[in-house]
Amino acid sequence: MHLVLFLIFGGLCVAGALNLLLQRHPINSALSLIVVMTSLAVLYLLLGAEFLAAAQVIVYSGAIMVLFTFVIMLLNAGKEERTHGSKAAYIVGFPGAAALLGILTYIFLKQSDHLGSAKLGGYLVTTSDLSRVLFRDLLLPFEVTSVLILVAILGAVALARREH
Amino acid sequence: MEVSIWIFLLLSVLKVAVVTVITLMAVAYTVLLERKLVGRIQNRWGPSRVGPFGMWQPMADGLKLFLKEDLMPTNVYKPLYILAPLIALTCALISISVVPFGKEIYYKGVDLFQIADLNIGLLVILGITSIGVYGIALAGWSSNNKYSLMGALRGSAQLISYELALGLSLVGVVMRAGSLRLRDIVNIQATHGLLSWNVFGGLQFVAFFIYLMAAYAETNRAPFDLPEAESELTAGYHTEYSSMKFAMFFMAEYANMITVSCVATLLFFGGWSSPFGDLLPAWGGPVVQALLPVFWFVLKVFFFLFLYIWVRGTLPRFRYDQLMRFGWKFLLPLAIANIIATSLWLAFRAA
Amino acid sequence: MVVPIAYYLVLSAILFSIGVAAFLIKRNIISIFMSIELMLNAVNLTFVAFAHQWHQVSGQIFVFFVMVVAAAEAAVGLAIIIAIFRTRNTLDVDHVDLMKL
Amino acid sequence: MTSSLHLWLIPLVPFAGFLVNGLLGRRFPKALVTTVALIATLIPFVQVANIALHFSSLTLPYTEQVATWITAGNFHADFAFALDQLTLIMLLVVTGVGFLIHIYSVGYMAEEEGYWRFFAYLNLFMFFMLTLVLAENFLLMFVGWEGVGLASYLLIGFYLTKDSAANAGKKAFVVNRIGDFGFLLAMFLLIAHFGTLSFSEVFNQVAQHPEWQGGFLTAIALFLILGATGKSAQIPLYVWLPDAMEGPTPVSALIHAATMVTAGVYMVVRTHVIFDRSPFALSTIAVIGTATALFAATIGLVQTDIKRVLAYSTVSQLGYMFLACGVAAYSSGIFHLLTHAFFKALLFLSAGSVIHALSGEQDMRVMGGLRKKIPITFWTMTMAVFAISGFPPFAGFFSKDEILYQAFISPNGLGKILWFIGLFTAGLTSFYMFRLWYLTFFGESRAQATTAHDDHGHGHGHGVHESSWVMLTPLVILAILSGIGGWVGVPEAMGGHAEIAHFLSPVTGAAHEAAEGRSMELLLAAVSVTVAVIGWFIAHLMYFAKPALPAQLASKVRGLYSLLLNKYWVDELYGAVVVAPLLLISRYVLKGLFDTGVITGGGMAIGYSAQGLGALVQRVQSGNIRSYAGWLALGAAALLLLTYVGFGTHLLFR
Repeated sequence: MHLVLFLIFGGLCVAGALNLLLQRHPINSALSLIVVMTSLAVLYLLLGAEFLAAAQVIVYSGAIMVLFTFVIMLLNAGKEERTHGSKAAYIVGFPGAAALLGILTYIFLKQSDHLGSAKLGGYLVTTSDLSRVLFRDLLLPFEVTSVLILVAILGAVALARREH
Repeated sequence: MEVSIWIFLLLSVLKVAVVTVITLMAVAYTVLLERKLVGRIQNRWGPSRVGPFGMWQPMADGLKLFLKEDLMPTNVYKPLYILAPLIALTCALISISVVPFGKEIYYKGVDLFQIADLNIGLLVILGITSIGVYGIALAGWSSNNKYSLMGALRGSAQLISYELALGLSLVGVVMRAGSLRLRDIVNIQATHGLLSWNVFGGLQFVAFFIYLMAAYAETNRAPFDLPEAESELTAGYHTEYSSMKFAMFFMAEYANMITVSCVATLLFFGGWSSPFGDLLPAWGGPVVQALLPVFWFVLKVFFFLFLYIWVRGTLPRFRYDQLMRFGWKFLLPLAIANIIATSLWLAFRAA
Repeated sequence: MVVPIAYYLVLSAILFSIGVAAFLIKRNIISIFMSIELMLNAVNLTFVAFAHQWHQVSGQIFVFFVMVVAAAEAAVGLAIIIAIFRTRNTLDVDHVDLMKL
Repeated sequence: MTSSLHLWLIPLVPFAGFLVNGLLGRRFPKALVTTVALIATLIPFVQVANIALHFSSLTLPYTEQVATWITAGNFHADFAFALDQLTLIMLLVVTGVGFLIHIYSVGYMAEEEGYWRFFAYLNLFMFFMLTLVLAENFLLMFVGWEGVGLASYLLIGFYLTKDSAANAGKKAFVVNRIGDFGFLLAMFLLIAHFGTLSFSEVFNQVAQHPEWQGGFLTAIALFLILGATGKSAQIPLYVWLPDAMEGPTPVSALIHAATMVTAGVYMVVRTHVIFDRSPFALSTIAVIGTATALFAATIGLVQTDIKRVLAYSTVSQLGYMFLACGVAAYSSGIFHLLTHAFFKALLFLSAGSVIHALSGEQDMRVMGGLRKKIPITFWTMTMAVFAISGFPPFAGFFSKDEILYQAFISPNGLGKILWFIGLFTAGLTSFYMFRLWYLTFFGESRAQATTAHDDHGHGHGHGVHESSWVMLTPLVILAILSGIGGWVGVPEAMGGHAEIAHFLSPVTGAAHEAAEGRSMELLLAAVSVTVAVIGWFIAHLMYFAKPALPAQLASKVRGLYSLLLNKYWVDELYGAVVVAPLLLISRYVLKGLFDTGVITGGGMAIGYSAQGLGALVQRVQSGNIRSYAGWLALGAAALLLLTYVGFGTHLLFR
């Protein structure tokens, strides 16, 4: 059951990511990204992080991706045109990405026997103990992030405002 | 009581089917109810021709919309044009799954009156409403029409800003219930009837009103229905839609209304608990006892729908900047104040 | 049935490398920005997987903070992209390679 | 009286004279400069004379510690002066002859413009020579050694305006420095082996270790010889002495006849303990001495400049002294040094008064017939010529004969050969001395009326006149000394009792008596006198009887004559062998190859490579975001690999 769900939503994730890669129009890649994020939310549920799944849906697909979609719609830049791109990106980049993938998968698979496994209800983090840690041990970082958000808002407003 | 997977699946499918049919029926008849009520408010009879007192009017509307020619304007961004209404309708319908209709009655280990019992039920509802924005945004953008784009942008902006107020207004209720699981929230309110409801006993009266206003804005209804206001932006984001896709948007809107009223009843009006608490004698068999809470729940939801239509008939429409200012400068601070008040009250009571 | 954590990690590795590849291939700034978001999500998945592996909440807390930062970054990033578009009215990365306008 | 003899006063007074004259001389009138210089030389002479009178009552060896100079670890050297028989004789010579030459130069240098400068340098020279002689350790001796070299450089180059004088001064200084280099190495070896430089300690250690033969002692001896040849102008390093004649004549008299050049001989005699232990070194000295004597004598035959002839005769006489030291007859070496100081100084001074008389003319071919015009100079010069040629009553005969005798009887195998060459050179010496004598004073005057092409332009061209009495009195005194000087060391064989040999025996060890006894000595003396007479007769024949003969002879042996005239082209040889390659190397190899090639080349290379590298790196900075992304990805992969390889191995996923 767990494996089936994992395979479905894992596949959905990878499909969405590839779609992001292959689509020419940014709106399509944005929507495929939303699919990736919601399937990730489900994966979080499988791993027992339910509040996080909800947060992922609300914050990522519900807010950030809306921002992206808005910007794409407003700027309406249309399809990507074929520009020369940079040789270095391909020569250096792809081997790098491939190496990255290769190394990580090699490590994870080699160590997989040490890694243990994930059962459906194996480790459930309720919102209460999540919030207990967040608001008692890590209160200061929490407040700092709120300041960060404030700064980000001001920055965004200042940047995006039309010069009058 | 370990339930085998197959039974669980079968029963779940059965439940989903039942709930969906009922919801769609409810949507249809809410449309009728609205047209009849608005008619009466405007001193005219509503639809009365089709069947006794216009009872078959929804069927007629559905049939009409279904058979209408599905116009597709030319350089419309086809894939999204088709996807948008689907997103809107699915989001509206999914949130019903989390709503508990009645008491926890297990039949072969499966809870009868709730499709999915999640201990973050409330968050799921919030998440799904935030996903709903895409339906409107994409509809407006893909129909390649300046008015629809403007309507979509305004609609989604309104949705996002009021989502904040909606979320914060619920915090008070959650604090009182101590859990996000909808059933716990209702059980907290069901102790002694009317008095323990959040609206009255839980002192969430202000929160209730903030929730109500935010909900109206979420569903683009009543005073906040600027995006699809006929007078300025023709039909807002779904101007280019016709027949079936238009019907989907229409149904999505009413489904959202129903969901919102269900949530309102659950959180503020004690869900399926009777106003008289357990004063009434428990007459009738187990079936009657099982169905009585459902009856109460439906009664309250009907009351909210009535309220919706009533407000739509009476209040004038907000201008866009008034709407935004009201949302951000009035509702949001009020919601935060409410949270602080409830937390102080709870702390005081706990001490 | 039981799913070894390694599968989750491999999945996140795949997502991450797709993110990097997208970062390299895509020419539209917004798409590149989205590939960054994808990479961040991949990392979040590893965090949650290890949190599950070691039965510790801190992994999830960290994901929470990553989300916050990602949100802030997205906001500011998009504002910058709008500013770029307004001044150079192109979103093609290869055309945006000079500090001077 | 063992009270302090204030030995330190002897060198210090001339130094004071130098300071006074040197610093204030410019503003002093000539008279004041003269008085200061003369007093500065008279006082040490009087003090030495006083010491000489009380010498018998002194406890020897008498050393006086003035101050410590260097204390480094267990090595220390200090300002210490020592006095023994050898030092006394040297002091007498230096101060005595020095004083006489000071008086002479008052007259000779009267018209020169650098008057005060000349006397300041002379006093400076006296200071350094006295320090050298009085020194109790090698280091202080080395100070004197260098100082004397410096003074000779200053005095040779006294006529600043003349290029030849300046070059001669430089040449003298450089060649001396080469010799000093050898002396320095010897000192290093001494420090290495004995750990100290003071004479008494070194000689005690050598005495205590009879088993030390040859080896490092020979090495030290050889280096000392190198130093001595540099200073006393022997075979390899004699080239500077003939050129040193550029300096004024009193300088040549004092430095290049009496005192400085003898420093080498004094050093060898002083350190004879080391030389006794290495027969090889002794034979080298003997060979070098004889070779130089013969070599210089042959060149002297054909020289036309009067001072050049005397210079070569000095070189050859020094060769004799070295021959004496070579055959371990140190006392006879010192005896010859003493007599040579008298008659060679006299020869130079009289040559000076001849030049003075001819207002600066030095070329003998232009002189002649001066016998009547400058009689006193003539008679003093005659006394000196007879002394140097070795005619019996005069000093030269006894000292030179003593050397030849010692050479003849010396156990060293080469003794007989050295004696024969010495004898032959004695003949040559008398020949070229009498040649000079005849050319200068006899025959008619060959001076063209006004071609006073003198080379140091102080001639006042109003006819030939006898020098003033200021110059003549030293000549007369020296003439007397040359006459009676020899009687100090008359050997037993001839009735005397060799006072000087016995006097020096504590320092130089007993002079070994020959087995053949007195008859052999008398026979050898007779042989040497006959050789001298033969020399005189040939010179008389060629330059008095038939003046045309020399020209014919010269034309017959054209090759030999030009060879001798050009001094065997030794200067040119040195130029080609040493100087030219050095210049070549420094100009082309060092400057050309190394300097421009390596240094500037290297600098430029670094500059260009930095630029090249910069250009390379700059290409990465293309401004294209995607290329940055590419590099980013590669970097991330590399980092990941690194961490895994670095730490991953022991990473445990529990």
